[in-house]
Amino acid sequence: MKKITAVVKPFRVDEVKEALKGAGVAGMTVSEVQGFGRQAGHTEVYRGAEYTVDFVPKVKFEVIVDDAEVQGIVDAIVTSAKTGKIGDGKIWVTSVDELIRIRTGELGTDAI
Amino acid sequence: MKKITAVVKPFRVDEVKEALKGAGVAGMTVSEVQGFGRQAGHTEVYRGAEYTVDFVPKVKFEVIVDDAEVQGIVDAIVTSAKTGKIGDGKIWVTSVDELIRIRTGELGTDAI
Amino acid sequence: MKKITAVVKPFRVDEVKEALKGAGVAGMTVSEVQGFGRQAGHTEVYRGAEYTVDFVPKVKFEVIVDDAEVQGIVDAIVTSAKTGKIGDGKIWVTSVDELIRIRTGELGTDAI
Amino acid sequence: MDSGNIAWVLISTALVLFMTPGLAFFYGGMVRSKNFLAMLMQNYFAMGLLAVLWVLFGASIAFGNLGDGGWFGGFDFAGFQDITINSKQFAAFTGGIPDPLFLAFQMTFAIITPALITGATADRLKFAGYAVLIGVWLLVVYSPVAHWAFGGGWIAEMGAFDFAGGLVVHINAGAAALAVLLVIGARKGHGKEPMAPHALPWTLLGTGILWFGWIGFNAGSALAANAIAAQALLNTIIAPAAAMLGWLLVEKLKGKHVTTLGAASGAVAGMVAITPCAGFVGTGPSLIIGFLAGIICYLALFIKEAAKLDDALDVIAVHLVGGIFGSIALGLFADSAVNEIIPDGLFLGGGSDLLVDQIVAVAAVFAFALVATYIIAKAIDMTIGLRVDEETEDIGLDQALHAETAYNNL
Amino acid sequence: MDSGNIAWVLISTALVLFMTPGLAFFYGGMVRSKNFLAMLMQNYFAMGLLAVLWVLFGASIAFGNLGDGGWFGGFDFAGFQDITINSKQFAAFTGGIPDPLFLAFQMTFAIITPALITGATADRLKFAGYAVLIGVWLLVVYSPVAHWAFGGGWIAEMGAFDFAGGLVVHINAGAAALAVLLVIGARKGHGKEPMAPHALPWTLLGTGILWFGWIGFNAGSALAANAIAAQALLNTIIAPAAAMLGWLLVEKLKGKHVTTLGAASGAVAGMVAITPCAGFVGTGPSLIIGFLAGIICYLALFIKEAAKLDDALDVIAVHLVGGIFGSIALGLFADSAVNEIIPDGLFLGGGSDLLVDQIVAVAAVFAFALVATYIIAKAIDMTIGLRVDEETEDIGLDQALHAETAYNNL
Amino acid sequence: MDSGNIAWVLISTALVLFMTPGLAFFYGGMVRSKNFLAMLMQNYFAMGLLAVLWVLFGASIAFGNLGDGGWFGGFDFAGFQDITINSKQFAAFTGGIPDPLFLAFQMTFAIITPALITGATADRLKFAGYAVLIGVWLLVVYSPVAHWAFGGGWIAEMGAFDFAGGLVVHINAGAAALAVLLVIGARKGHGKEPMAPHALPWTLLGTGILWFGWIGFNAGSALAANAIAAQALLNTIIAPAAAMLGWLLVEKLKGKHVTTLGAASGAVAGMVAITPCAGFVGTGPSLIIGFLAGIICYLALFIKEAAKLDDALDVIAVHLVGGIFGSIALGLFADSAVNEIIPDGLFLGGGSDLLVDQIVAVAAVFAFALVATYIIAKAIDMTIGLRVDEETEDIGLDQALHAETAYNNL
Ligand SMILES: Nc1ncnc2c1ncn2[C@@H]1O[C@H](COP(=O)(O)OP(=O)(O)O)[C@@H](O)[C@H]1O
Ligand SMILES: Nc1ncnc2c1ncn2[C@@H]1O[C@H](COP(=O)(O)OP(=O)(O)O)[C@@H](O)[C@H]1O
Ligand SMILES: Nc1ncnc2c1ncn2[C@@H]1O[C@H](COP(=O)(O)OP(=O)(O)O)[C@@H](O)[C@H]1O
Repeated sequence: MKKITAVVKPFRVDEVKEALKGAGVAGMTVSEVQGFGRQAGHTEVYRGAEYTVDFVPKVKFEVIVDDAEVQGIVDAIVTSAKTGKIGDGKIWVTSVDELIRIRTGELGTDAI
Repeated sequence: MKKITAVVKPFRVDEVKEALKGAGVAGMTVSEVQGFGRQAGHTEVYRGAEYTVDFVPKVKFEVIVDDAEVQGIVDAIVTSAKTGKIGDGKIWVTSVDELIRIRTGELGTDAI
Repeated sequence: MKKITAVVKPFRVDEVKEALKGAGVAGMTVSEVQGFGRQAGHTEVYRGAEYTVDFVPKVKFEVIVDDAEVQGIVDAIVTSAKTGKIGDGKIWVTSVDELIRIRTGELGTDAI
Repeated sequence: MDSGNIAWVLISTALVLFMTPGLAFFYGGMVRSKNFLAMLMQNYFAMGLLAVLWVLFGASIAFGNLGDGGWFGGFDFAGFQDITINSKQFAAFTGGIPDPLFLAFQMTFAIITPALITGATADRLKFAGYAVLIGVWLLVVYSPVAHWAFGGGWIAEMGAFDFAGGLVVHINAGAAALAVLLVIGARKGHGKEPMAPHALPWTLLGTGILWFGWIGFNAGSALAANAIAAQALLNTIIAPAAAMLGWLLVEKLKGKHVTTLGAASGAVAGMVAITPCAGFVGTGPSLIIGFLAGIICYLALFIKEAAKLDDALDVIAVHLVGGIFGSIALGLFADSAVNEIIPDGLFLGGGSDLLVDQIVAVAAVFAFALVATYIIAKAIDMTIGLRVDEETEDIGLDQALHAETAYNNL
Repeated sequence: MDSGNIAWVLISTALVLFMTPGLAFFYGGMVRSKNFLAMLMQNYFAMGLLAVLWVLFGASIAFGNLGDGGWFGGFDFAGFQDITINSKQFAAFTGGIPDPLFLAFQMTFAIITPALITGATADRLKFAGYAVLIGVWLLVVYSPVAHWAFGGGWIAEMGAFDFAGGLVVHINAGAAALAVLLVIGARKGHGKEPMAPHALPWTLLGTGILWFGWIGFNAGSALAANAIAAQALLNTIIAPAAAMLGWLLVEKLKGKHVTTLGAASGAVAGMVAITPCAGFVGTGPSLIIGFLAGIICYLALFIKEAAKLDDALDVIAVHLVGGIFGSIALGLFADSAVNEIIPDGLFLGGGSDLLVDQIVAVAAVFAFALVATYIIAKAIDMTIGLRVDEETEDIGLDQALHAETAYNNL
Repeated sequence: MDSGNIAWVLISTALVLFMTPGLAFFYGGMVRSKNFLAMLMQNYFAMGLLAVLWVLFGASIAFGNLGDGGWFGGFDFAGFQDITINSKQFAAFTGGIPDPLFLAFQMTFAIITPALITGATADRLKFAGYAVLIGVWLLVVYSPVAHWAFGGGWIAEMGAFDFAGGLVVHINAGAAALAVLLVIGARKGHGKEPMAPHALPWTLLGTGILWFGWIGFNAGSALAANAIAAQALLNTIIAPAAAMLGWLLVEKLKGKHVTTLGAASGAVAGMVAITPCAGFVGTGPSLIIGFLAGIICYLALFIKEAAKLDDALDVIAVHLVGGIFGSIALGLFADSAVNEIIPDGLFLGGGSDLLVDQIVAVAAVFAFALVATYIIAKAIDMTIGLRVDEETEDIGLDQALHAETAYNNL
């Protein structure tokens, strides 16, 4: 099994979620994060003083999938998250040794 | 070393934490996440309009442990997090190449 | 590629970010977490009742880097995050199978 | 000069002033967090800009040529010329409170009315366009309409009544909101994304402040600390209360849940509907008007669906419909025993004269505000622009327009 | 009719109305975030339901048969029958403010008193059960007790005093809270999980609003803008101030930390304790009563431990104990030089008569409210149910009961 | 005794009391979240401690020896001795409102003035040191200065004026803030880390409360519900409004963005500047004073840069500079037609006498407050300590000092 992690722009969350559902994903875990990257941070103003905020709000998706499905899901995320502008985010894939469904104790791909 | 990640129901946080302590875990990192899965989201009402909230609040535990301890800790989480109802969450196990304790520079299992 | 995850004290966030930039890191993803560990939690008071808060606010950095850069970056984090007091946090390194830049579809180290 | 009356109008002015921050939070809790500060900004900025414009021109347009039965108050009092602590320009009309106080009290109405529009247009107004919009609107729409009904203009002369602003405030702002919506269109993602309120506690706080301030709005409009003010105050508590019950009842009948936002919305609907009636109707009618307002404004939520309008925070259902309902209800329930200046309404045996006048006034204000605002909004949209671009909408107005973020936890 | 007095009672009514939103946030900040909206809902809903019920029956039960020395005001004024802007049903009693104003002022007390109970029962009340509870309670407990003490009933005739509601509001609600707790039991997880306040800033905001509104509550109870109101206002600032110091002092002596919640709780304890005394005691006694209230209410926190009651937000320690302390302290510190209608208390050389009357009144209100509320709550619990099921408690009331979430950041 | 005047001062007292919670949130929204509760605590604690100290000594120091043209009011009224509901110690001076009311009204000024300092010293004060600081400061600095200007002391006798506290409140607190900054130094990380406001909505809420309360502050200072109060109220709306526009204009000219915090800061700058002038100047001058205050206070932000002072929330730019500007502007715009007790200012043909007196008074209050506060702060710092250690600053004051956390979501 693999874990696909995607960091995307917040206003794309709905699209990405729908795309994942469309790609047959049965579950995912999402969290708010702050990103730093090529996308320059923005300037904020505090009583006349300008300062740069390096971190940009992003949303992180984590999806555990069967090895066979990785490519399709990555593609689904790319398609739904892409605006073409800097800061669209990253996807990374890592290996998962074991997965357990707490409710049933099922293991491995059965637990997905 | 392995990293055990568990996504559980928020009102089980205390039980899981105590179970982890009980299982001899010396440290863990916890965060708020939103989950999507078999557990249907709930309906919210906004001025007469009903809409489905797909995401359900969950809490994510991350614990790095020695390989030998994985099974015991997974069991401890399962026991403490299980309500038997859909949405109890997942546990997944991944491999950790290296661990460093920032304070001392200790490496590997010494750093746990 | 490797993913370096670091859990550090919140008031070190700026230092760590600058150290990472200094070490040539082009991107990172950051989130708020709660830590439990050797650093005892603190006592809070609620209308005369004292209770222990086990979790301590921490900030988590995730950085994906080329294998060759791991050591330098770990060192940069250690240096910038270290106060020498308990609770300075951990760094762990895991393997990344694949990385995709959503905007361009670039893969692997090109996507970093 | 009666010090008790002055004390009451002084504090009422403060109360109505406080309503605009209340409105800011009432609305602000319902928008997405990336647009929260922009909503607050629009409302607070109304306090800055409109107070100044009121002194310069608005007050004169509204209350010059007092009681002329006409359309426009002129510029005699522009810049508060001839308004001093000893002047008596409005004494006959106001029962003797000092001129600066009367105009200050009215100023607070002139501030909150344009601000009401921001609920409809949430999340997509350009700041500069908004600033021009409310400035022009104050002078071209609000102040004339205030003259018609509050300043003894043609509506007052015709025989229609408006105790504290059913016509001048709620229908006026509601129709304006509708007009601006026709110009700017829907939020990006409207109908596809849920756009849930980001933090209802702010909305509830705003509701509490609004209710509190509305006592000054309605009971203060008696311009005296007397029994009419007392009745207006009572009505301003019980009509919103009954409206809350009405709204929640429909919620319960329709779905499974009664909601916090429903309680808040119902209460505000009741405040709106009782506004034109507050010092003109008795206790029983107040309960009825309130209760019906809660039901009617709830049902009016369907209008935006039907008309495919993205009235983000339901200014049409609550202010336009609530204001129309209250203004017409006055034709039914007006009670000369409560206030001798008004004839009895239809249900109190006074015949349909008042009712007809009320309907004419409602139609006139609605039509005028709709058309005039549409022209103003369209002109702004075609010149400096009234709506932000897509990228700004994506990022959020707070960061893009104001270089600020509402919540900074890291 | 004195316009200054009317102005003061008008604004005092608005101030007390504003206290219920204040209370909602005072409590709301202390609950867990999953139950925040439900707490707000309970309090705002009280404004809706109880205002209407007050008009329909409550006011008549409380203030009918004024000064009869009896138990129940009857239904003569049900639906505000015979209460008009010109009626003088209460004029002799109120010093001449309009009848609708007097009943509106009292209405705001009738709203907040049942709402006080929600602090004890936080996080576990079924909404329907709650609605019935406060509705019935208003008519069966609050209004009669208000008659006894405020409406010239037997307590007043006996010679006990209650300036603004030590008996009628705080002991009454406190005893009711205790009774409801006996019926519904503890929150799931009580004693095991910490259940820390989810956001104290809301609690502090609520404290500020409460303190502000309490000026109207206490000084407004003079029903006139006179020197007694002035003294009541002064006392309502300094007693809470001294109580804050008292509470923080004990905190400091007991532990290492003085807390924000301690400052807020101490201040509220002082407000409670000075309520029955506000227009009856001088400046020095106010400081003493406040300071002692801060200490006593802090120490009273142990009661819930001892009695194994899950009084979630300490209604017993603050309102019940604070109300008892204040009501009895009046028997000690009452000062006929401050207010000629009261005899001197024990410490001012007036003997123990007043003190005894105060104690009898305290005991009677406590016992009646406890028993009557227990019966009501038990009956509701056995029929439609007063407490949610475990799953609802786990998920949180906001989502389960109201289909809403307080904070939506994603 | 005029009930209308009493009603107005009663409610004004409540309004000013409410300002301190408002200030707490105005400041609290700007600090980092780990220090939010500590900021609230400092402000609420001021309500506790200073109310009590005012009764014990402060009021007597300020208003004893009324009109003596001197420096110190003495201890005749310590503990409110001889202040009763019937006493007439201040009647000639106050126009007849009850003594306890006058001192209660003034108490609310004595509470908020020391609290203003907390904006400068945010995020680094030891709580015990702070408590001693404001307690001593009240008695040694505030109360004497209040005597000089409000209590008929030497400043009043000299012929300088201060309607509601330009000298006594804003310059006084601003100079004190500067002095304390010289003792405690900058926040850890100042100039390196951004330290963005953690949640501006609280700041905006605080702004709304402050503006609302400021009506009582300024118009209440007329001590009567009359036309002067009316003008003061009007000025307290329009000067902040114009100041908001002034501040935002400079923002726009300097950068690209107008900010929510700018709107709030500008408004507060206008409130500060109009405070000494409120009941002494006409409508036009108010607009001018406000507009200039917005610009000047914005430009004064550079002072802290230049002087390398970490004035965290800009007490110097807003209160010190705003207070100086307003106090001097009074010498230019004072209008005897608005208030006969003041001579015309320079621009109204009254010559430079008043202007010179105003400048002397400004200089005297500034110098005295600076020096006296420096000595007090230094003494505290050298004994019990005024500043927390580095670790406390890192962790945050909330947890370290008060064992509490503002937001608990887990
Ligand atoms: N090396 C990295 N490790 C972890 N996260 C990264 C890394 N680089 C970028 N990110 C995440 O991806 C987001 C987008 O990256 P950015 O460089 O701004 O744009 P793009 O992906 O379009 O080149 C960042 O905000 C950050 O959250
Ligand atoms: N494939 C997945 N990848 C990542 N997280 C998942 C996945 N499936 C489920 N989850 C997480 O586990 C939670 C519970 O899953 P769900 O399917 O609702 O119930 P159950 O685990 O009982 O079958 C989800 O809310 C989500 O956070
Ligand atoms: N085994 C672990 N797995 C995951 N995170 C851990 C683990 N041990 C510690 N942590 C994280 O590291 C932080 C610091 O650990 P702690 O034991 O308190 O101090 P130190 O690292 O100085 O020994 C913790 O707050 C927690 O977030």
